[in-house]
Amino acid sequence: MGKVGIIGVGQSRFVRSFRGSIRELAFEAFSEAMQDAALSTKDINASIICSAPEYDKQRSPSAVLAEYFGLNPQPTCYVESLCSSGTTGIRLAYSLVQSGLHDVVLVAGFQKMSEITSAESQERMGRGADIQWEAPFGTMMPAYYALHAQAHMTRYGTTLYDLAQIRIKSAHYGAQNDKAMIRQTLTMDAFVNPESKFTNPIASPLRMGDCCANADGASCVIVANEEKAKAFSRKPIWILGLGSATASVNMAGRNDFSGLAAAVEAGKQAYHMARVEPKDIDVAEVHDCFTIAELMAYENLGFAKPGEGAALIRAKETYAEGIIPVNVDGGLLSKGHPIGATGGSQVRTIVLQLRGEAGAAQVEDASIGLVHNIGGVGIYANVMILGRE
Amino acid sequence: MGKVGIIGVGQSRFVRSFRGSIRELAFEAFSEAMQDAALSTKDINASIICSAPEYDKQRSPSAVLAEYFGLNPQPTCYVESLCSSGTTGIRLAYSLVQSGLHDVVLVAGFQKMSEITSAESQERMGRGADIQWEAPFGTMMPAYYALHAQAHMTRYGTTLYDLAQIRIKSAHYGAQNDKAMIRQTLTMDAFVNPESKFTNPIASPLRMGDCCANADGASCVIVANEEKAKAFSRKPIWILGLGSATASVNMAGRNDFSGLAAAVEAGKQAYHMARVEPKDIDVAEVHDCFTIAELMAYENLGFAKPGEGAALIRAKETYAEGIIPVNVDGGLLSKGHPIGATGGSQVRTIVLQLRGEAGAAQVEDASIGLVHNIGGVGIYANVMILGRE
Amino acid sequence: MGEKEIDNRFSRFGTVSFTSITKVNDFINYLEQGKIMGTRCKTCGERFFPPRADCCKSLDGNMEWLEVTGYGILQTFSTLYYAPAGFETDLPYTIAVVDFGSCKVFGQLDPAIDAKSLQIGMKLKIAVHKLNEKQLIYRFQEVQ
Amino acid sequence: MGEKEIDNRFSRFGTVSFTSITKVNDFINYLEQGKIMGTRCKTCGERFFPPRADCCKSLDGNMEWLEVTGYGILQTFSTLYYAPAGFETDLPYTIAVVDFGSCKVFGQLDPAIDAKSLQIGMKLKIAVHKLNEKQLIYRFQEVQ
Ligand SMILES: [Zn+2]
Ligand SMILES: [Zn+2]
Repeated sequence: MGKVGIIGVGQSRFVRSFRGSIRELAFEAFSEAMQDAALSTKDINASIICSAPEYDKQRSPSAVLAEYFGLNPQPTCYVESLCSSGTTGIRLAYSLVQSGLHDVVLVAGFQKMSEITSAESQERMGRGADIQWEAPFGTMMPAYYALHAQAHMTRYGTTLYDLAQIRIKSAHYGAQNDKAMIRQTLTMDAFVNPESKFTNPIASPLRMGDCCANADGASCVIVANEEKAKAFSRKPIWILGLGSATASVNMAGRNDFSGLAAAVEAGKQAYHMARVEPKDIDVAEVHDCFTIAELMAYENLGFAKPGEGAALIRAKETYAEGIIPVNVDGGLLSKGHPIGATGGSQVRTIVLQLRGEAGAAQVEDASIGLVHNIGGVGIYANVMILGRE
Repeated sequence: MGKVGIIGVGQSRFVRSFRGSIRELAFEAFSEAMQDAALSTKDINASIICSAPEYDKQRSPSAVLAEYFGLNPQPTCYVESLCSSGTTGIRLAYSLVQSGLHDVVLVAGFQKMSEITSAESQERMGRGADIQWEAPFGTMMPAYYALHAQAHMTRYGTTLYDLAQIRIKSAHYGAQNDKAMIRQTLTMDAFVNPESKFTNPIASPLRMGDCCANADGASCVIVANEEKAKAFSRKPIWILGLGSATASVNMAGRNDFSGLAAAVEAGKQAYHMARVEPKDIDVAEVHDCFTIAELMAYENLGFAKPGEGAALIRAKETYAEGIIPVNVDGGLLSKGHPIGATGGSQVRTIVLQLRGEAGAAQVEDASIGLVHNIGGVGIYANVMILGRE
Repeated sequence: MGEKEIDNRFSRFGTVSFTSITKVNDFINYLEQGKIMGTRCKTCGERFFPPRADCCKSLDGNMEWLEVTGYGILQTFSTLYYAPAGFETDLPYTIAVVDFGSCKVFGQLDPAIDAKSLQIGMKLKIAVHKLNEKQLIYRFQEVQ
Repeated sequence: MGEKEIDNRFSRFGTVSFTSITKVNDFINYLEQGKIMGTRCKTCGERFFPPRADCCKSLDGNMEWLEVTGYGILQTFSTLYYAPAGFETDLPYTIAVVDFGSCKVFGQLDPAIDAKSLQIGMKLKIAVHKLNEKQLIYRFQEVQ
């Protein structure tokens, strides 16, 4: 089989509250990706639309977006795996291209939570877990990650100070990213000063500074087979490895809370398919919806041994100059987390890095990159490895 | 590339109101398909879950179902294209297998609308169309198909009598299908007697007898690559052709209302890929959410020329003994229409027909079959051609 | 286009609007002036109805407003006897597609038109209708 | 399992239940009797908590009920300071996972336990708690 390449990427600015409809929001990413790839709508053979469900009012948004993008009569559909919807869409686009059904497939992810009321969004969050066995206890995403943080701290001695270091790195790079929602740098003072909002408890041991914020945003990634990728693009970035796995929705079905088993499994698959090892990765985007999520990713992806993730951030080895730069675009913690757009934004960052177009945060001579995108608390996990060659 | 086969099919009974949760409903179809294929959960490499959005309370149902099916840590995701979600899932399963990412992929579709209130379902139906430009006028699915019925009648002289003949055929076969929701035969009296509920106006010119009913139900289809299909199955049924297309959500974007342009386009693609013609089809399942939908399908798929669909049903040529048997399992009009389960149920019927296991409605020596599954009023269209060889 | 802090003008469109924020919110102001407006791409000349803020051909948002005027031809129609939530008291009402040449328009018919008199191919015009002090809509009307 | 026309017993589970109809509705009756029950597949012997009506190994629904008893070990926990809709007045509250050997159980902690005294690895027991005349839940309690 031939290779599959990424030939265009686009992203809207991530903002608290977008001043337009979902189709207008998604168009910002769509038009940027189409211009990046220098394509017109007739070059797109199919589209896939990704978002988390019920955070806006339009049912079956894929048809509405495809029409607004001018992509009729090409097929489209909606794909969802919570916060990992974007990379699930790209995985399916890879398979549509590699199977021979299509030459060029466009994947657009979006989220616009700002148009539903706060009460509506609280109600929907309550239905993100297993509604039969866990929602009746009053669960929320921060609490699920907090269960894992508690276990990691107890088992390995990880501290709130370690977690704060991850947020400080995020803020450093978020300040350089003109598409990020939060662009202010932070110092440790924000995490030790009891007056600071970042120390407000959310779900113990996690505090406000450990949590990402909702955002409105959109992303777009265009995938093509080898022939089209070479014809359309000067610098196609190739999909070298794909891994995808799940874990039980119910916490009662899990054996260990100090890591995400689905991320470990997805990572293994991706490394195997790409025939590379963790040490070969030059730059990574990991799913840092919470600081503990990034720390677990270091260990689950093999950048550090289990329990040694804290040492990696303490030594600043995940900064752009370190041995394994992670989230040097600011990550979800600074960019914001427009759920369906998140995976595509991560892939965009790695594509720009591998092309050498990442600006201030460019990692020198990056040739192999990794994307780690998680849905729920490791319910879904996608790992993707991209390369210049 | 090798072939891709269907090695297991299952379906729950379609009922007005299922007495269990969505996971328990989906399990009925899952266990039947797994037993049909004689597989255990370790043989399934990935799953795809299909339903129409917001008709039940569980957000991100794919993870909940995969866990209940015992399919962790294999990947899963949710796929949606309204009423054609099931065949969109199967199309993606084909691509996952053909791309080499997986050997065996399970596709489960379900719908359980009975647990939300009638007011909630009315509200959701109002958000199925374009919420910006059409929902403010008070649109519903019967009215969208009625716009097409009106245009077909005016252009070609099609009558309510012709449409009633389609429902009578449906009732004839529904009575033989022990998984159908509506199992009573009908005569023309039900459509001429003003006392009959079937003559109640819904959206002119369509009457109650022209409309299918909501149902709770689930279906399951297991797809495998050629090697696994031959290893696991005595009678694999091969996917010979796949077509998929879209049309504008907004009626203002359409040129013709006497047919569904997306169905024509999807049909062309499927015939081309399978290298067969309409006359080669031995048995077909078409998306008869309304009688006019089946009539348009005859024409859009090339079983009749444009305007000659009525003649086909008048001559009873779409009965099992006719030149092109259509919906000889009772179709949506008699089985009921549990949206996400519908496409898988159609595929199951054709697989049983091609295996020679269709019971009373068996079409003699059927070797090539077709499935036509539509989302919205031709917003999405999937056509699939299956064969014994 | 709008300048207020939260510009939710579009919530005023139709009997029930699920959309409140859009880059084409000015559509509502035109309705208030009795005008039904589409947009045209200044880059490539493509006309859009419903109006859009973005052109999928030019991949930009360089749009101007353009009024839907004159007479249209009825393409198809249906009278509803069941309705989604919020429209129950309007029943029965008739929806239709009308072709104005440069664009087609989807909407409701003026309830004053006898549904029995409707024929595909007949001429209709379009006009703004105030549903109440807040909500605005457009309807197709008979040509005298 | 249930015999009533519409058996919506499961709507009684927890502070807010989005599920009302399930084949394991008898779980609620056991809660009323003070018992927290899982299921076991009579075909293959597999134990399930939460209880299931169907066995994914045997592909059938040949289940029997089995009580969760004895002491469990705290696996992990978190105290929430923000809550989804319906739980606002319960704040703060603590959720936890406890391992009972033959199964693990997710739930809330008895608010009488001082969250500061919690340690992963400590022993806890489980008991039914009536939230009000209708709603039932289970909670983890201190072992004296
Ligand atoms: Zn233009
Ligand atoms: Zn068993």
